[in-house]
Amino acid sequence: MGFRGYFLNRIAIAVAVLFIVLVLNFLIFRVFSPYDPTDMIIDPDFEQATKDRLRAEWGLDRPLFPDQFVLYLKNLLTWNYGRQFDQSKSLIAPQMAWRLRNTLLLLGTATIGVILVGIPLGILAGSRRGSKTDITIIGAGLFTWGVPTFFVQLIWLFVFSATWNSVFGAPLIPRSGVVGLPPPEGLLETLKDVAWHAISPICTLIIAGFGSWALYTRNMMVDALTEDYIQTARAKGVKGRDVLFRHAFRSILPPVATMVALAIPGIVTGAIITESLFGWPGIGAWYINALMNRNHPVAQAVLYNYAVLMIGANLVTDLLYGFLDPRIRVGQRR
Amino acid sequence: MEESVVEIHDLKKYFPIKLGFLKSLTIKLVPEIRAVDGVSFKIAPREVFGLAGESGCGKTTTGRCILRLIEPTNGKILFKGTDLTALASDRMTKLRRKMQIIFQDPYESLNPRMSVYDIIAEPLTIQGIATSADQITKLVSTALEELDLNPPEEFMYRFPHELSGGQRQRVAIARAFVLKPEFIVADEPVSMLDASIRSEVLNLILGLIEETQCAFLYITHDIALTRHICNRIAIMYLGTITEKGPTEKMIQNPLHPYTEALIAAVPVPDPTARRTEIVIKGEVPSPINPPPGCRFHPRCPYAKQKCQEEEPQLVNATKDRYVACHFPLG
Amino acid sequence: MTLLKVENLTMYWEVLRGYVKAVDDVSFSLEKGHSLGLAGESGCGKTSTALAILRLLPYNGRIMGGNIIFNGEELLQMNDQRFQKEIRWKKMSVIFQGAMNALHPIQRIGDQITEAILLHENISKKEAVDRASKLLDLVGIGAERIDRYPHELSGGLKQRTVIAMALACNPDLIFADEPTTALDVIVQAQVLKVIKELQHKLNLSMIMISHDLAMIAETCDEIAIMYAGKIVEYGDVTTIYKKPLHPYTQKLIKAFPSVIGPKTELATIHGFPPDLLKPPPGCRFHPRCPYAMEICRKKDPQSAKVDGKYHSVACYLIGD
Amino acid sequence: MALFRKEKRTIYVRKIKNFWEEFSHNRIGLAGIGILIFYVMVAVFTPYISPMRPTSQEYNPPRSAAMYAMPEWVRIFPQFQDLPPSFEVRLLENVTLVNSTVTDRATLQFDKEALNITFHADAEEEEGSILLHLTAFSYVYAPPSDFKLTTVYYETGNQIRYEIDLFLTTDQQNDIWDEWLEDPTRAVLYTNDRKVTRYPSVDKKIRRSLYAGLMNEQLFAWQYPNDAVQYAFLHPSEMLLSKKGSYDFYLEIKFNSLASTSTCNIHIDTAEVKFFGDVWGLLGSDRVGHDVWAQLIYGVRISLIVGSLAAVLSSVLGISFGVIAGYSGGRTDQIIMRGVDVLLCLPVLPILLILSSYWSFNVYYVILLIAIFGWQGLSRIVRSKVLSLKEVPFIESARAAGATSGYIMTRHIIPNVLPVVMAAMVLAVPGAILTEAALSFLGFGDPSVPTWGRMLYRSRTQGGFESLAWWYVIPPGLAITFLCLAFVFIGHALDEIVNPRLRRRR
Repeated sequence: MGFRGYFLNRIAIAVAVLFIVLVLNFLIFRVFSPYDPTDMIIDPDFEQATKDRLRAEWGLDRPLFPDQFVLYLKNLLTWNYGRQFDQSKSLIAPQMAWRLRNTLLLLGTATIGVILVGIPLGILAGSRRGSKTDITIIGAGLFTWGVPTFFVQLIWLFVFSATWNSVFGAPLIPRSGVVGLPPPEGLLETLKDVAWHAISPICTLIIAGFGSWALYTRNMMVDALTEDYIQTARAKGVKGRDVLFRHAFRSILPPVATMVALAIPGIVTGAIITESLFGWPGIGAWYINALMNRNHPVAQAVLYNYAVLMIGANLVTDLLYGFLDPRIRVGQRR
Repeated sequence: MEESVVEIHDLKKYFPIKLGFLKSLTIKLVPEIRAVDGVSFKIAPREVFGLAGESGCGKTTTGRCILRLIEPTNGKILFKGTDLTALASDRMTKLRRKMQIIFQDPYESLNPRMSVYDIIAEPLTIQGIATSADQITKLVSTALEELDLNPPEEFMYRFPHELSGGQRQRVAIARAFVLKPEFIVADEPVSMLDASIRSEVLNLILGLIEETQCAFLYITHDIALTRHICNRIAIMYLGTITEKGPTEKMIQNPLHPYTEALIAAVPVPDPTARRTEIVIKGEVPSPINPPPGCRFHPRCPYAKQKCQEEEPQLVNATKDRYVACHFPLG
Repeated sequence: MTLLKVENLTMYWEVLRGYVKAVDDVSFSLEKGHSLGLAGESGCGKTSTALAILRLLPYNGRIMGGNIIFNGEELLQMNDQRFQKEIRWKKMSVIFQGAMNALHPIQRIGDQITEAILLHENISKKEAVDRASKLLDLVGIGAERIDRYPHELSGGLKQRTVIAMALACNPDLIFADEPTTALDVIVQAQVLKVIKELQHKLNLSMIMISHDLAMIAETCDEIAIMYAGKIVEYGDVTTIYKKPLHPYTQKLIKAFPSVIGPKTELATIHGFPPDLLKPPPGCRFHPRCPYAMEICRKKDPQSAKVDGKYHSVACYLIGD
Repeated sequence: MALFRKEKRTIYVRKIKNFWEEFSHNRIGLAGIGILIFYVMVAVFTPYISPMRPTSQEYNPPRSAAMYAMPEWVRIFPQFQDLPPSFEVRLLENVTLVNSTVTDRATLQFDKEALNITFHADAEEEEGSILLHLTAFSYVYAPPSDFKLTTVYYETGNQIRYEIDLFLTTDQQNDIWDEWLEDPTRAVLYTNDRKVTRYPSVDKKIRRSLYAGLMNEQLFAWQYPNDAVQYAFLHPSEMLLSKKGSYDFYLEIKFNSLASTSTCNIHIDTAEVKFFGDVWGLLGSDRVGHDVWAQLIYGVRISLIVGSLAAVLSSVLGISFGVIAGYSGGRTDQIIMRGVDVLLCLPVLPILLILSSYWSFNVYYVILLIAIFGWQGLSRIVRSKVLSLKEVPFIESARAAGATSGYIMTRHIIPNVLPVVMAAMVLAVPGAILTEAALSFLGFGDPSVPTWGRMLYRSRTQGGFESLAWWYVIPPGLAITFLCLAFVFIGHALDEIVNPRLRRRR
């Protein structure tokens, strides 16, 4: 089984997993839910006829299988999602696109930031094993591993928003949103404003998140540096930095890539809290809102997008693994 | 000749190749690794039978199949007349007290979480041979004493990592012999040991074989050492036996070209020895698609047309020697 | 001409409980074009000796004393940069044991060889690649396999790759550390043949480190038998094999079986090698020696020249 | 048997000793153990460390302090020196009669608990008044932000119209009183004006409370004695006690009979002023004036239970599935591992959020769910370890001795898998704690238990930030952090011990 076979195999598994997730996502909101979404809009004591009209409008009057399920599948697979279960009954898709973009902007940047901070620190620590640098990085890494992300964010808000406000009369950091109000004119100004709004959540995510990356990379490096082929490289006269990057780090690149996939669930969790704390209009904050208001199609759509994100990330790392590690063949890994 | 303890007839073991999720749906004929492909031999009590060959020739798989640690694909394994392949698992479990195995690597064959006492006592408790603790302790002590691990109390309560390689291997041997088995498979029992320790361990094994009258299957890649242990040896190549016979005769006068090459490749601890240099080219081919005809023909210096077409059978060459070659050496 | 002269080299491993006396007062010398076998059981200090000479000791290896003179130059005085640039791999290189681990698992073998060349010589990448292909041909892998990854090669070919890599800069001296362990007999013979041919063709000097006396007998001119960190007997191969003087050497040689000649009893040496953290006083072999005398328990025997150019033994049974 | 047991015991004692020997060299690990022991001690001695119990749904104690009162010890800083603590003034302790116009008509009985006044009128339109001095107290703090005055009384009588005034006087020159009060010498706390005409008696106890706290700022109407209602948006409690000095409480009762013979009996059995301090306890108070220290200390138990139970459960699941998948192989393995793939693609927190938005969850359900969604990673590690263990000769050796699969799994595989996954198991604890905290922090946790996540949730949503109530924001976060750190440290140490390559160089 060559590389192509491996490739196809992984895709087949990903598709199967996606289907199961789709079914679960349907069941959890349509079958297990003990609530009638119409109750959130219409007073429970209201006329049944009005309620029924609303249910019909949302397509809840039709049988679960196959009608609702087929519609649900069609909506999600076409990234169309249907209408919200709220007063406005507006389409989900346009807002989803906007919010998904915001979320990806925030979390993508934060993830890259975490990697850019964590991995070099890990390499540094691993290469100077036992030194003060190593111990400091391990200590910092362990500390940030233990501290909850939302606590870092609370402290951040406490200092730069609340305390700053009471001392200087206005908070240092923006309270919410992607851009200020009114939105600034011009592309450059807009970008600057977005960056200003994003910097707090991103910084806190990096502070709270780099530790596990640094520790993981450090342990992998320490492990890799004891390998015989590193001794070979040193004996050949490869210089210190090249030994670290071209030999040791190169060999741990595949598992580090896997770690990216394993980090996705944590990022998703982080998104929900970060977005609601910093008032960032992404899908995480939307999700919480939708849950509270029994706005099921929105919650379903968000959950579906999370799952797609995770399956996609898993798939990409699997393929990346195959690309980075020529030894990869089915059955040889994990 | 005495009645044999173990008889193997036409033993075969094919491993299916693991396929991916997609391919397993599409492909019909699953390719196989022919690890053991028709092997037959007998071992008598007190006899040490050697199975020699390069790695991947199927000698280890043969050993495992005989003890049914791997289910053989085909063939008969007669243990004192009972066919093991047809045996139900509970009866097999009972029979296991009569057959044991010793592994190559003393670092991996002992459970690092168990004390020496537990390791040696384990077969006794599983087989329900000794029930009282005193009885077990006594049997364990005797087993340790028999392997020169004196005084046994000193070794009994240690963990494997507190022993040297030689001591560990002795513990592994003590465990195999504690049940007083009638048949033992030893998979390279001394190849990980240093030369100065090796011969003492071998002597202990030989003494125990003499004492328990068991049949002994000695699996090895070290032809030179078989001279000192084995009464008879069989040489395996790509899952088949190429030559079989008394050790001394085979080493002095090999009949199969492969045996000859194998012996010629063994380094000799004598700088003045004049030797014929036969270094065959290439490496062992894949057992997934073994070469047609004689499996050795692509590497054989004497190969002829017939060797490519027809697979030679293991036939009686002289009185007690068998060879699978169309043109045996003289 | 003496290529390498090691005098009273002492190297200890620093561990929590003290020093492991891995190499203790070891001396030998090697003529250009000759090959020396360092033989002994595992843990006797043979690999440590090589690592000390090549400056590849891990963090806790401490050279406690001695001289290493290579081409008339004292290596222990040389600074690291110069040693790395001009000596190691350029003048003396090493064939590591366990080829499957000595090669980087996800780099092409060609790149690994070229890297070694480019680090030491000022030539273009293309020239380096050319030389790498030639080397691969020389060791019998074939230049066409230059783009292979190690996992695509068999054990024998990997070992040949390691040899080719060691030869990358035309060194004067090669350390071969158990170059054929974990290889099958026939492959082992093939690899040994390659080594012997190269030695002959390139007039290489070699230090072969092995526990297998049979292998050393086939490849080396001289042999040093080590036991527990010390050289107990040293001399040319024929003398040592034919007339061993030290009780350990005598027993060890007889412990190796042979496929030729009449079948002989295998010698046994009772007991186990000592813990080098606390080596026995006096001669380190005395607890296992059948001829041990009172003095052996008290005083460490010094290596003394016996007849001939090289032959020397450290034992009270020999000499005055 | 005796010998057997004794020797066995020594083996295990030695094993543990060796392990401890190894562990005790690891400073980070020791620090972790130290922190953990501290937390466990706190959990064991919770009632002794915090005499107060925290709030929960079932148990809602009276508040102890003003909203977001600072910790008591901040008074060592000069700027907070004057902040008032919580204290109580009992008004009936020392009652004296100041003036009575009707000494012959009225009888007065008072002891420390109660005050009983009877007025008997013989003629219509007969009037009388009694002025009682209740308590004098000196107030030496900054103006309080919150106090509560409570009186409980009942009266019986007929045909008597009476009026009760409770008022405060001070000896200080007080400009605020000057400006705001009609009679700057007395601040009337309340006036009760009852016109009793027909009905003979009311036996019901009447509880009257006066809140003068911040939370009532908008609702509090300052009522002048002359019935003209004016609204003072001045902080009432600050106004009343705007100056340090001594204050006196007076009670004045005026009677006016409507018939010739009429009797009125007024019984006051509680009269007290409770000052809710602006400093309170070790860690101040929360939005509703509850003790933060109690919530923090009781949170230890919950977090330890959540973390350890969820980790144990998920470890059991992870190890069982991993061992079964790895050891059985084939179809079982495929099914389990694909299940793991699916579960890994479901993000834990969002699912927990859905389920707890459907059913309001007990904390044990939360633990169960965390465990159900938390075993997949572990089972992968276990499985791969089992796969490699399966090939190790000692397993085959046991099989050759006749061991069954169950025996091999329990006696050989699990003991050898455990040390490898020990670190992962320990690290599952902070994972579970953090997940529960995140759930509570979003307001979805079990509302009946005091958890640190919930404290943080309240601090964020109930104005803790605006009040800069750092004692409500920081301690719960630090408590979570250090508890997680303890496990992270121990996990790291175990990782170093079990994985020989990471072992510290010696």
